[in-house]
Amino acid sequence: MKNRMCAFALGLIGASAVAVPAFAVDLDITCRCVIGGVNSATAEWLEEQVIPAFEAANPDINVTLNQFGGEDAQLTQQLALDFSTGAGPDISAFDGFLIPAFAEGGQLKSLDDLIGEDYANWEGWDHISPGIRSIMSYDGETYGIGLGTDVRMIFVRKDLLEQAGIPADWQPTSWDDVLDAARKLKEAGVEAPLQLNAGVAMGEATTMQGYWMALLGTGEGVTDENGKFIVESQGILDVLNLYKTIYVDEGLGDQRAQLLADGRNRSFANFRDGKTAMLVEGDWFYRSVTAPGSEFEVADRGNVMSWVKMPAEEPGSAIRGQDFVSISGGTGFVINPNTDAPMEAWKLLSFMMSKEQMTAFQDYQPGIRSRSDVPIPNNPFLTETSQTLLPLTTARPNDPNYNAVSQEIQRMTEAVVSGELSPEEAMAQYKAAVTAIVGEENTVSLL
Amino acid sequence: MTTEPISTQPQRKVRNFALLSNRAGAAFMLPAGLLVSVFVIVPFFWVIFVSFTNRTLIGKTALNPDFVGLGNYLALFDPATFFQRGQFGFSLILTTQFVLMSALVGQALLGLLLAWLIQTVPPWIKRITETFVIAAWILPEVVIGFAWFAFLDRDAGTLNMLLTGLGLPPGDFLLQQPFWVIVVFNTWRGAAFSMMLFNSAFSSIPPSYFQAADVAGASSWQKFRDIGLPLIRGHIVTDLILITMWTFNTFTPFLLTNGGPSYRTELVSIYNYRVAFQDFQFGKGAAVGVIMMLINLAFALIYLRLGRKKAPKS
Amino acid sequence: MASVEFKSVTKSFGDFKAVSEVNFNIGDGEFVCLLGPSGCGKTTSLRMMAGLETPTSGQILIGGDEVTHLHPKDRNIAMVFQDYALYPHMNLADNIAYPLKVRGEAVANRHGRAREVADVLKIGHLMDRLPSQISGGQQQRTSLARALVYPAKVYLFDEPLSNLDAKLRLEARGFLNHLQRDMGMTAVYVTHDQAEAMALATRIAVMDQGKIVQYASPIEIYRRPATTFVANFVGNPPMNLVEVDGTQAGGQLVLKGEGLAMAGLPMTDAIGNALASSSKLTLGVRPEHLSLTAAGATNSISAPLFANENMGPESLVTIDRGEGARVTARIFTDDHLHVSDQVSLSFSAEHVHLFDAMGKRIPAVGE
Amino acid sequence: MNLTIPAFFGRIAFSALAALIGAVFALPLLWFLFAPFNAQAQMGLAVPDPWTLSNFVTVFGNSYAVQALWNSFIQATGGVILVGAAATLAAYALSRSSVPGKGAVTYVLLLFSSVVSGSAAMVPIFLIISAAGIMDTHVAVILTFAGGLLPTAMFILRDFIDSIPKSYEESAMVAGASPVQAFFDVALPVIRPGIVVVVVWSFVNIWGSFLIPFVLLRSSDNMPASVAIYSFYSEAGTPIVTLLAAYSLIYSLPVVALYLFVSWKFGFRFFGGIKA
Repeated sequence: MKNRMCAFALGLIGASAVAVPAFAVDLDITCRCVIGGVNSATAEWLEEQVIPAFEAANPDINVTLNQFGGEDAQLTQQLALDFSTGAGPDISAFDGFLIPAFAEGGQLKSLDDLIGEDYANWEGWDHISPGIRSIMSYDGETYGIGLGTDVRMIFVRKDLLEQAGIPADWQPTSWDDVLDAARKLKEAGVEAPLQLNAGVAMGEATTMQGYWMALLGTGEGVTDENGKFIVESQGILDVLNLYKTIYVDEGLGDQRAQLLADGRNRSFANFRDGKTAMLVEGDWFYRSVTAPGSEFEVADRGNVMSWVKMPAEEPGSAIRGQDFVSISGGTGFVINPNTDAPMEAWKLLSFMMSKEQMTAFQDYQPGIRSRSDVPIPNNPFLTETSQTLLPLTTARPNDPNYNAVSQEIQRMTEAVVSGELSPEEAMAQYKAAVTAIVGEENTVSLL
Repeated sequence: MTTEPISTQPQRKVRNFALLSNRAGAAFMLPAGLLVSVFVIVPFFWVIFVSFTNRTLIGKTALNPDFVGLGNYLALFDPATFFQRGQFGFSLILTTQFVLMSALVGQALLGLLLAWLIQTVPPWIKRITETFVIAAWILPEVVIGFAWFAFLDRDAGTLNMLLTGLGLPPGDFLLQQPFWVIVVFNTWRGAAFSMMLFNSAFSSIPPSYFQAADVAGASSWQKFRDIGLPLIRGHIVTDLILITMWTFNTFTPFLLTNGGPSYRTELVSIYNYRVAFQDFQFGKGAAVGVIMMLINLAFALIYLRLGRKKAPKS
Repeated sequence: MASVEFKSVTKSFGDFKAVSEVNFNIGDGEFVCLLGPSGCGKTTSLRMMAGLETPTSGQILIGGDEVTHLHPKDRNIAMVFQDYALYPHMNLADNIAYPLKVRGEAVANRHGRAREVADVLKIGHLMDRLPSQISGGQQQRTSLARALVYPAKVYLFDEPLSNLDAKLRLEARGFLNHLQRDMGMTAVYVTHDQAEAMALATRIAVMDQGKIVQYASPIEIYRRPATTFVANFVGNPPMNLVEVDGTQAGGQLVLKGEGLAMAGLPMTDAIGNALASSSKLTLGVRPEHLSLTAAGATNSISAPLFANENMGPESLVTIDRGEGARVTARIFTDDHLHVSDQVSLSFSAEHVHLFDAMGKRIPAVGE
Repeated sequence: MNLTIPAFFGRIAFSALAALIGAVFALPLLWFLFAPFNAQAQMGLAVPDPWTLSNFVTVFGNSYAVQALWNSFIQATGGVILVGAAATLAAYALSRSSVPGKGAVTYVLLLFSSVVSGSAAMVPIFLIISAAGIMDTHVAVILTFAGGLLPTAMFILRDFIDSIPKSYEESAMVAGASPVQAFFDVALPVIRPGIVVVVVWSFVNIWGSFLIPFVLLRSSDNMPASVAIYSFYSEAGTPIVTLLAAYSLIYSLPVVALYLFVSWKFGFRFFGGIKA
């Protein structure tokens, strides 16, 4: 919806309805992707593969890719503004956990409302599992199509483990195992052996790769089975104490990396440079961050880098009684609720998500795709991790307040990691903040 | 010469002559008036209005915000949390310290010193010093952000290289002394304005005043204290108030520290941004904005009073 | 050239009356000086003639036409400003020719005319310079040239010489005098310098507190100042004013005061009227009408010497009658006088001015 | 010149102190001298070995980044023209006409000038621009900047015009000029040094500003350099220091050049205009 024409209507306040010429439609698609920069593969796929193919098939539709170079949170700000007023791109990349908040705010319309029959009859739904479809859904309605999903684990430096005398086939089965290994590594001279994300600067990466991965191991989630937010519990305290042990009491992790604005990159660099031996991250870390040719490429990766499952606090103490945990998120694409050309936008969206285009995407960046008819490429890492971890994985609560609560989680971890507050004090602060966000009736205390 | 009274019409309201008639004056003000109305005054009232609601950017209350009266303000001033790190009171106190240290002490004193120094030094030193000081002021803030990041880098930053070279221990400034980093940064960034203002103030003093002091055998310090300073008092007041307001509202330190670590550099402007754009709580963010406006209003009133006192118009 | 007339013109700024009910007219070809201390309303009056201030009430006529509310540009007047108001971005030629430019004259014509005027004022060789590149005297002449470059009905001067040093001022004054006689222009000239007013004006309007105190020829103002204010303002040094006590004795007026020895003066009705309201009178004698005399002479005033200033051809001898009441004499001798010597100064009865308790002149016999 | 010995050393001490402060101010910028010419720069300071222009070649090869510089230029120039013209007219009216309440206006402006620039105002501004249907256009950015910068610009200019004797225009009018002629022929050229200060100040502000274009623009074709600079981030989201430094240098040059040009041509300083 490039409102070029509206420039002529300057001064005519309220002239928001733009006539769409019957003979040609302009579609804009935005993602946090820059060719040669952030998420380059997605940008290349769209620009080189999807758009030319789509325009060839639909000569009356022009598609433009807007490469957004800022941060995730900044794109969220723009989209929230745009989708509430009718500005913005026709199609945008979108993180699934924001769907509930946007849907409640009227900043997204369900595909059923927006498209109707064509949406319901799309062939792709037969190849997308309900679990994956739910990533881009809220309250029983579907708002977009997921591109894929991911899993989380502990990445390890085998060379450093070996130095510390830890066997090559090491798989921790409790937090203590992990901490013991970290202590040994520290003694062996590894500066900051363990990285469990914390702090505000890393945003959702703190919640997903840090807090959730630990919390699930205590058998709890951010919400209980009734969808109420847990604001006080032994699980929360255990997680905060784990952070305290790692970063404050024993110095097993790089405290600076949790607190500084560019901390996440520092943690990547630590892993690359052998200063960190265990790092909790998503499969993206393997597929993209440490991949050959990238900035954080790990030299001799095949021999040096491996991964283990994230253990529960104690064996069997994890959620659903599991021994190991993982959590998954997912991104996809949504349609602007105020687009002038919903049908054309849907045409493009479903084209992008067709088997043919998704398969082509695997050539740009292999990953776990949402369509079951798009095979995971012949990639041992992805095959193994998806087979091992997808059965164990969990999804975030589908709640419009999740985003705000997640930020409180980040603050709580930062308060502990910086040594400013004790776990009890930090949890008390968290309780007050979450209660203010969701209302007391939507919270629950397990203490 | 006529003897008849020339004007027998009833006395109409006579407009006094002005260089610009009221009508022309209004026409001259129209473009600026329109722009300021649309982009400054309307948002101003919008912010006040929204500060009484619980409007958010996303979620239920994005669509149907409720009127919450003074709720946002009461929450900001909740005595239970007021002084906690990351809360409004904390950032208000932090900002006060920041303004005191970086504007009143840093920028004003350094600006005064610089303005005094460059009156007397050889022109080429004056020009070079002036250029660097002004460069710090005019370079784009994004660029300045990167430059300072590189300057303060713990491992290879210019500052630590320099300190090590001088045999001093290097520091982890962004983490250990973030507050002093932004104080020094803001002093560096803004000293140019005070320097230029004081410079023009000093050059408006007739040289004969200083020559008279020279003849009387006054030292530089005495000349500065007894002649320079009293004569530029008006400029000092202006400078202090303007830089106080600007420093109070500045957002640039965000580029260096993001307000962290753990809120230790979260000035009110950054707090405002976080609440409104990261937590998406517009109602509360607007309330912060309104309080900032009130504080600015206080500054403006002080300025108005001092300005009036100095120049009683006849 | 045209006449100018003020009809009960008042100008208030808030509560302050800068000009109050002023009536006067300036004849065609007259050179009138508005003289007075700062704040007396002389500049405001001039600016009302120019149209730069609007009277609060009353009418102003130029050449018989009412112009009270006419815009300055429509009055066809010329004005020289105290600060010259030379446009810093224009060279002299453009500055001088500017009035012709706004009158739509072609470039060649107006530059030709500007050059003519500039040549008369001896700045013709500076036409390419900017105002900042010439001396103060040259700037003054440039602003004069800009006023003279077009034929105006009235020429207004707002203290045009006050920014010049003494020598240049004298020179410019002479030139203006010559010019006025040459052109026969109607001119209104504001000044606080009485010498300038005396030298230039055909008539002087002395103003005080928004009112015209006296409007007369220079010689009249010198000889018969209407009030103590005028007496004190005109003359260099100004008239000596001595507070005296007057009584009528034997058909004569007897004046008594500290150190004053005077024969009786002839009584007139006017004196009688003044005495009827108060016995406090003011005696005025100009410094040039005083001479040294022996102690105790009639028509003399005595006090210790305060200062003796030798001015070359003459001396200014000042005596101090106590409490700052001083009397100065202009004397063409070089007697050696010493501070604190008792000095007597005498005067003749015909040079005596009398003012009543309100400071108004009491007409002498035959006035 | 005859200087006593203490005075002579005093001079030297003053010069040394001034030079030292200058050097301290230059230090954080030192990085720009090296990093852009280094093929493998990190955040730290390192003398390039060898010196290379390859970073500039890469930057200039990035059409998006080059387009962004041009966009910055359009937006800054447009904004400056609008601010300069509107502020000059309005400040002149505030100084020279007798419009009622003009004294209050100036101080209300001072209040607004520093208040509404904050992030709180971004949402209503977005809504206004969106309702006007000019989202994602240069015009939107230019108008918004003009509105935001005008109060301070008017404040600075009004003070400046107040300090200029009215006799300039008065003499022009007595000589026969209409108010409009007096404004253009006489007042405007005399005010020019003040306008220059406002123009430089506005240009620097618009050129460096991130938030407004970020909120109001969407397509890469319209983004100014302040936003585009964030495209020099790696796949992992870390800054590509070499390109960033090179781009920063290119991006900074116009404001420095403008300042040097203006201070050489007109003299960039406050003419005692801002005073209490």
